[in-house]
Amino acid sequence: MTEVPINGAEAAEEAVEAPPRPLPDHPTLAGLLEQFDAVEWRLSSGQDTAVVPKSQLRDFALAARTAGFEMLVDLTAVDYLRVRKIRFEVVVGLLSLQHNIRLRLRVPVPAGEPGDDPTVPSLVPVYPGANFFERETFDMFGIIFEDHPDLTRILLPDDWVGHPLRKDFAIGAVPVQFKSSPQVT
Amino acid sequence: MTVTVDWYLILAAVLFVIGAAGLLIRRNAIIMFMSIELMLNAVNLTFVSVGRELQNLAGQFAVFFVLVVAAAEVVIGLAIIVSIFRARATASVDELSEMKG
Amino acid sequence: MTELILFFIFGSLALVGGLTVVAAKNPVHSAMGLMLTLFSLAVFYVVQAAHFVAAVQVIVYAGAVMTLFLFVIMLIGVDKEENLTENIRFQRPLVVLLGLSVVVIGVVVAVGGRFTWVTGPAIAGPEVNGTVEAIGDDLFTVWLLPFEATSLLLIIAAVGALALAFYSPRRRQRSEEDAP
Amino acid sequence: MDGWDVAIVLVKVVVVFALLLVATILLVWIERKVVADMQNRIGPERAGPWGMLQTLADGLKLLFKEQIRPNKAEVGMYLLAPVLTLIPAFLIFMVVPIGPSFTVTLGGIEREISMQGTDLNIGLLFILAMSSLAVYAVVLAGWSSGSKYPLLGGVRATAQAISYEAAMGLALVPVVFYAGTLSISEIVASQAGTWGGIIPRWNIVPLFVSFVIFFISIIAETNRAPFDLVEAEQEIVGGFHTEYSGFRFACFFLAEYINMFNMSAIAATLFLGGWNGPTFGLTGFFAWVLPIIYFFIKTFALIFIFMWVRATLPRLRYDQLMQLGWKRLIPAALAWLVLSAFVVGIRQFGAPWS
Amino acid sequence: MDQAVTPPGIILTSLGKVANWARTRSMWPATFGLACCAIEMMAAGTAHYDLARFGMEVFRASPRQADLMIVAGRVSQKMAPVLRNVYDQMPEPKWVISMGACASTGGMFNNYALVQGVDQIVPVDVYVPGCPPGPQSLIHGILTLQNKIMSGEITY
Amino acid sequence: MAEDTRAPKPAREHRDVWITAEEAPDWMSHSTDEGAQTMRLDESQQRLVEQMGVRVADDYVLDDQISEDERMIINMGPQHPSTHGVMRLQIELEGEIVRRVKPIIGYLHTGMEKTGESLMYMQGGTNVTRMDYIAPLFNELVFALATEKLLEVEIPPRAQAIRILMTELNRVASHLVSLATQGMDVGALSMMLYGFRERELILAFFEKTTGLRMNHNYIRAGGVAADLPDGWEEDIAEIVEKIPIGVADYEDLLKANPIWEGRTRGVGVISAEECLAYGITGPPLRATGVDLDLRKSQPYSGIEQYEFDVAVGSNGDVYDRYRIRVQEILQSLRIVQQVANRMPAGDYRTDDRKVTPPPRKRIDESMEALIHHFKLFTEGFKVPEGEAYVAIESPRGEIGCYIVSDGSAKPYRMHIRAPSFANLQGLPIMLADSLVADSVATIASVDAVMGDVDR
Amino acid sequence: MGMINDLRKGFAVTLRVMRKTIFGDGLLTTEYPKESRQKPERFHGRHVLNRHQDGMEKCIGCELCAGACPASCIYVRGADNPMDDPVSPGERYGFVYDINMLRCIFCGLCVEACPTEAITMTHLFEMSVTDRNDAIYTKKELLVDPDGIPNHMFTREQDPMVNLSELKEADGWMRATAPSGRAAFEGIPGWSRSAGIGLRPPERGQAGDLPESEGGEDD
Repeated sequence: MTEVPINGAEAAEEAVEAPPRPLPDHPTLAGLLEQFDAVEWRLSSGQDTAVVPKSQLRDFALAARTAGFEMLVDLTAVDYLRVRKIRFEVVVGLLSLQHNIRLRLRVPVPAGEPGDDPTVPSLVPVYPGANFFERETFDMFGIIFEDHPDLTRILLPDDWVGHPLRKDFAIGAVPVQFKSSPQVT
Repeated sequence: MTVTVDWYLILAAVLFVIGAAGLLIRRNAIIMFMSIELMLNAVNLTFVSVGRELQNLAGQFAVFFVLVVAAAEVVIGLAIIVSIFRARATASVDELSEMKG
Repeated sequence: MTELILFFIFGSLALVGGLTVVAAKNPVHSAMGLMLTLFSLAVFYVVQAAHFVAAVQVIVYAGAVMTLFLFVIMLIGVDKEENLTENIRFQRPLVVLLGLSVVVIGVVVAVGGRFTWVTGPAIAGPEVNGTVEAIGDDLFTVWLLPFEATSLLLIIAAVGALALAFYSPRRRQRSEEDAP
Repeated sequence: MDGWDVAIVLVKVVVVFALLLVATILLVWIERKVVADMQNRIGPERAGPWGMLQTLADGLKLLFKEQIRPNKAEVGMYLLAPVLTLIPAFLIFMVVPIGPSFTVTLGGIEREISMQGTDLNIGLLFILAMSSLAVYAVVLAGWSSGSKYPLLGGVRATAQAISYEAAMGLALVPVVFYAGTLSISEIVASQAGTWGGIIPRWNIVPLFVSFVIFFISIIAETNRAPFDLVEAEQEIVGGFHTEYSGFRFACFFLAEYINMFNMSAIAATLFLGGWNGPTFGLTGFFAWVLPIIYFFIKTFALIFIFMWVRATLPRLRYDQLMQLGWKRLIPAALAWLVLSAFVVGIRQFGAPWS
Repeated sequence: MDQAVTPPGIILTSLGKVANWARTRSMWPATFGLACCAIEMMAAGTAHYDLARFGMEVFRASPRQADLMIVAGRVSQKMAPVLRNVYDQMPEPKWVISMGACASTGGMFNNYALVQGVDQIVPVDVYVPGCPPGPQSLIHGILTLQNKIMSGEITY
Repeated sequence: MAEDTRAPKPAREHRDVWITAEEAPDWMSHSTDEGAQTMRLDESQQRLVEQMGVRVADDYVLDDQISEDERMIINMGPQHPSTHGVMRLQIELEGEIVRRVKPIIGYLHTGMEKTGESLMYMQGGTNVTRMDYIAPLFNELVFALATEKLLEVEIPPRAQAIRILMTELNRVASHLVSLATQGMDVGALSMMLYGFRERELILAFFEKTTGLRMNHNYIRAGGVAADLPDGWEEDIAEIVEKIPIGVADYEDLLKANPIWEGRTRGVGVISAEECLAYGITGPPLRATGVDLDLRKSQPYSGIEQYEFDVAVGSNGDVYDRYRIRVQEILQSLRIVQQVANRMPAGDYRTDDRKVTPPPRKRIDESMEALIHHFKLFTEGFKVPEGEAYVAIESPRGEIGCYIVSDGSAKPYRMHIRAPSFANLQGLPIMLADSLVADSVATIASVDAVMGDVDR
Repeated sequence: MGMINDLRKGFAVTLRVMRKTIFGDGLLTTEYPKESRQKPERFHGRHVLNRHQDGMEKCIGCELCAGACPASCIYVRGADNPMDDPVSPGERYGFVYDINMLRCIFCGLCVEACPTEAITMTHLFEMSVTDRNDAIYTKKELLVDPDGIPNHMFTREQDPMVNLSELKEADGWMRATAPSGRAAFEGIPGWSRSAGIGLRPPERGQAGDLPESEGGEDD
């Protein structure tokens, strides 16, 4: 259970350095991955995962769609604040109906300089269904999806400040009211 | 004091004038249409009043025919207004007088 | 006496309605003014024993014509103020002048001379009552030709309205709203 | 025209007014009970015995509520509309006879008093005229509220009124053919008796198609389901009365139910023989009161159909409503009109070939 | 609310009783369903529980005609202004039932997104605990509110 | 669905999702009123179009410009009787015709993913179950499955059978609500009450089993919270017997009713390609003829042992979605019947001490058990590092759970892929050029649960 | 005419339901204030704090319930038992016990967590209050009377909705969760007597016979 090292800042480099490039058994997947040298394949909890550099994301997605992954089922992000060097990771779930396989794309997204938002190319031109998911991810993590047609807040009010699912965003709990406790309001 | 036919005729005349004035002043096609209706109705009133004065039903028949004509006119007129509006987005006759588009 | 009271009440209402038609800025107010006038006229018809005409007046005007007016006003949303500047010079003074002169003529005719411009003889009839029977009898005998002519006119109007409704300046996928 | 006549007229007006109010109170309760029964429920039961005072509670509550007037509203029209909706509703019932006339001696003169507000010789036309006025309140309410959903409701109301007015009028013409009169009381009188002692001489038997068209039209006229597009809650919130609150809303509520009662009463009068029915050889008071009971039974039977339809059918769409009106009902009514004209003509003047 | 009502005369008192009677017998809720509780609110209107018995099946879509706002579900920060708006649109007298844990206090979602108690936005008359409260619990809340109204002064 | 004589596919111009740059029409540049965001392509997007030769039908593209006067923009919701919760639709109307639609969501945003990060896996069920509150057990199941995938624990067959039994019953209940609300939105008053009438049977069974009518927290990592109650066989038999009778009532009320057909056939049409492109799953996708059902294609919890058919439509309209729901009710009952017939004996929770608290009887007897009990309920069980995504077929489509664990007792990141969220993206396509009344029917047929959408 | 037949079917449904409602068994409504729907045994109602048979409180102030609560709606403070007049059999007892019922989501985790079955859930569901402070239950409201009857502040004496004496018996949810997944423990009531008086028979369960020995395989 260590193929996805999370605790440890060296994880990213380690992943890149693995010399013999492993490829999945499934011919479609293997064919898809062979086109991209920089994309690394892993098996994570039994599921095919491709770590895609963000520069190649859109090309890879286009190739994946051509290879038979018709549907983008999920797109979200994880904030590895103080856990990894590269702070964010955008996670994309693809589903192929014809091959009945799933593929997960993991796109490391650096946090960028202070005052600068992390960016990643939008997948909307390839998978229109990414629209809402990317808006949600933007809303929750503040990751800018370049070339998204309408990148605005989707769940939170338009005038909201902050991105709640970032790890440095406090949950914002209020004390629970009790009669006998010192926190009586 | 009894109400004679003249009273009705004067009333009808005034209504007719109001209608005519509206037709001349306003340029919203729908209101102009309404003014026409007003004028027609003023005429109808004279028909009925004079008909009663002359003990003749013919006045009332005339009213029927005027009514029918008015209805037909309204149907066509409003249809035209709607068509024009769809094309030009205005109901002002002044703007329609220009033959553009 | 009753007729006098009714005349003054509904006469003034009719005038108010008529003025509203012309003066109101909002077309819906105009339409309501016209409704008032039409209703007052219907009362006059009742007073003058033209019951059938009165009923038809209400049914046709209130039931169809004015509803259609309102529908169009709301449909194309022209219930906003229009531009009332004059395009023809002295348009409005001229109109007022013209109108006043007609009214003056009317008053002169009525008050001044009892001008006997109605020359036809009074057709003998014990009671000219606008009952359905009386009207029906004449309408389908004496007045048959005009009756047929107006029916033809109505059909032409209906066909014309249909043609206008189905014609549209651009392709549209549904035209149900134009149906009436 | 003496004092007694005036008194009789006044009494009639008051009676009609009271009758309609009581009928409404019952009607709302019955409707809620019937619909509840059709859905395995009990329905109102807390206000008064078996919940019969439910309508009263609703009305009182609305009376005591704050009246909100939206800022954007056209004040005059906004205030006028609820009143306007009640006037035709109350007037229409004036021409409906609810029973046979009776004679009393008042002021030394024996007077025959008809159980009818007034017997107009153009009663049918009066009904058409009044029902065509009813739409104005709706349209004005929708327009004057100054917001968008009511406006949509108003526009729908106009289109609906125009479409179904025509079908309704056309469906009534064969009735006039058969009765040979426009007077409501004479139409009722023409339906007395039976064919062969079994089938009542009601207009519904020869004019069933007319009845169906008329009934569909009056459902649309009264804006009841499945033609309640004007106030379709799921689509345009409350339609024309979205912005009305308190007693002004109660007026619309009241008018809707009065109209339903009126229209059912008219349908019963024109097609189901009005107050006609077997008297079982009774005389005197019973012979007088029995027809009134018949009248109300017929009316409430039709009202039950109103409710049944409401509980069963989905709502039509706007364009389907238009199509049903213009492409089905009006042609059908016209064809039926021509057919019955032929039949009546042959009965009156003999067949053209003979 | 009105100064003139106190001290209540006999007529006013009985008028108040009549008014309160009418109000409790005909309390039209606004359809203000938000989340899980809304489903239970709908269930309360259906055959097994039948809010119609209290004259309450008339769920009004337009707040202008509603007497009672049942805040059924969690109120998010984004929804809060809308909720207040709907409340303001309701005519007096009006009541609010805070149905369920989320509406009353935010429930288990003690976080940034929810209003921690709808009573921060609108005055609440009755709180119904539960997550979601069953239809019967809701009806109990309604009965509590009816008792409150009946024992209260007549208000305009 | 084979017995249906299909109406011809409604005439409707085919809008390909991927339009090449050459044939792309002019983008609509109409700004809507308050709160609206611009819907037009900006400069960079235009560049993108040229690069990729691909463009996105973000929403409906008008064939020509229409005067502004004729347009009316109405806000449906967030408090509208037929938006099923608190969705807001900005609708551009031309007369009664809907020209463009923009769904605006977030009015029920509850911050559940954030809350999930602060709750232990053991408590997490209470959190996720409140997302899709009409089908809560599916949320719990997918969360439990994802946790179990990381934990790598064996689930006893009885627990799996109970899970299938409960979730399939929940599917029936959810579809009943959907049918009921759809009936109400189209104006069939009684349908509303009838749907809830049958649902109450299932809820009574749920209450008997889990103690709660909704939001059960019943399916947990390691199994289920409690065994089925005594007499469950009779209850299941009653449910399986009575619900088809109710369904027959609905069929009589609606199936062939000309008004219902008129209101639903050819309404809210979406094509299979559009569905796939927008990630739409569940009944809206199956209504277009794609037989994607994760119960068949990627079975979970041993559902592959049971026989059932996947209901598929062909037109992708509201009517097909309604038919599919009716069919799925019957198919789910078929599964329920099979599960009940061969319910295995054994445990309803895994024997793994890591996950499951010790039996109560042992607490009194053994000090270790007591300490174990204390540890589990104070610290929770630790889940190994890793990430997992599990998807199952909820009544609304694919519901997925993505969990990242850092080895502690609380998830590092918990994300639910909500089916309603993705399905909502299809609304602008389905509603384009429909009437206002159609939009109501269509929204109901998509059956988006706002708790699921906004989370 | 097919259309008319299709319509007729729909009308038949509503009429049939109406007939069944009026004359048959179609009426489904329970008239709640007069009668209550039967609550299932496992119903998650409001909580009570139980006593032992001798009147001692079961709560030992361990705060497991507070820790397990996802909504953090329980506030417990334990204190050492007074030597002369012990409140609970153990060393400590629940000195303060508050539940904010408006936060509570009735998930039952506290009941599962409690090692002594001190806190259980009843069938009481009538908890509506007009003041939110009334919804914060303290030990006074939660603790059952010495005879085991819950202190129900909303009981109407004339028509109690819930059979209060039934509440003296063990909580259904406790029994449901009791064996915690060991088939071997099925059918064994693994808790002490609730509220000091009642003890319900175990559920029939699927395992059938009671196992001879329950020790050995665990811990």
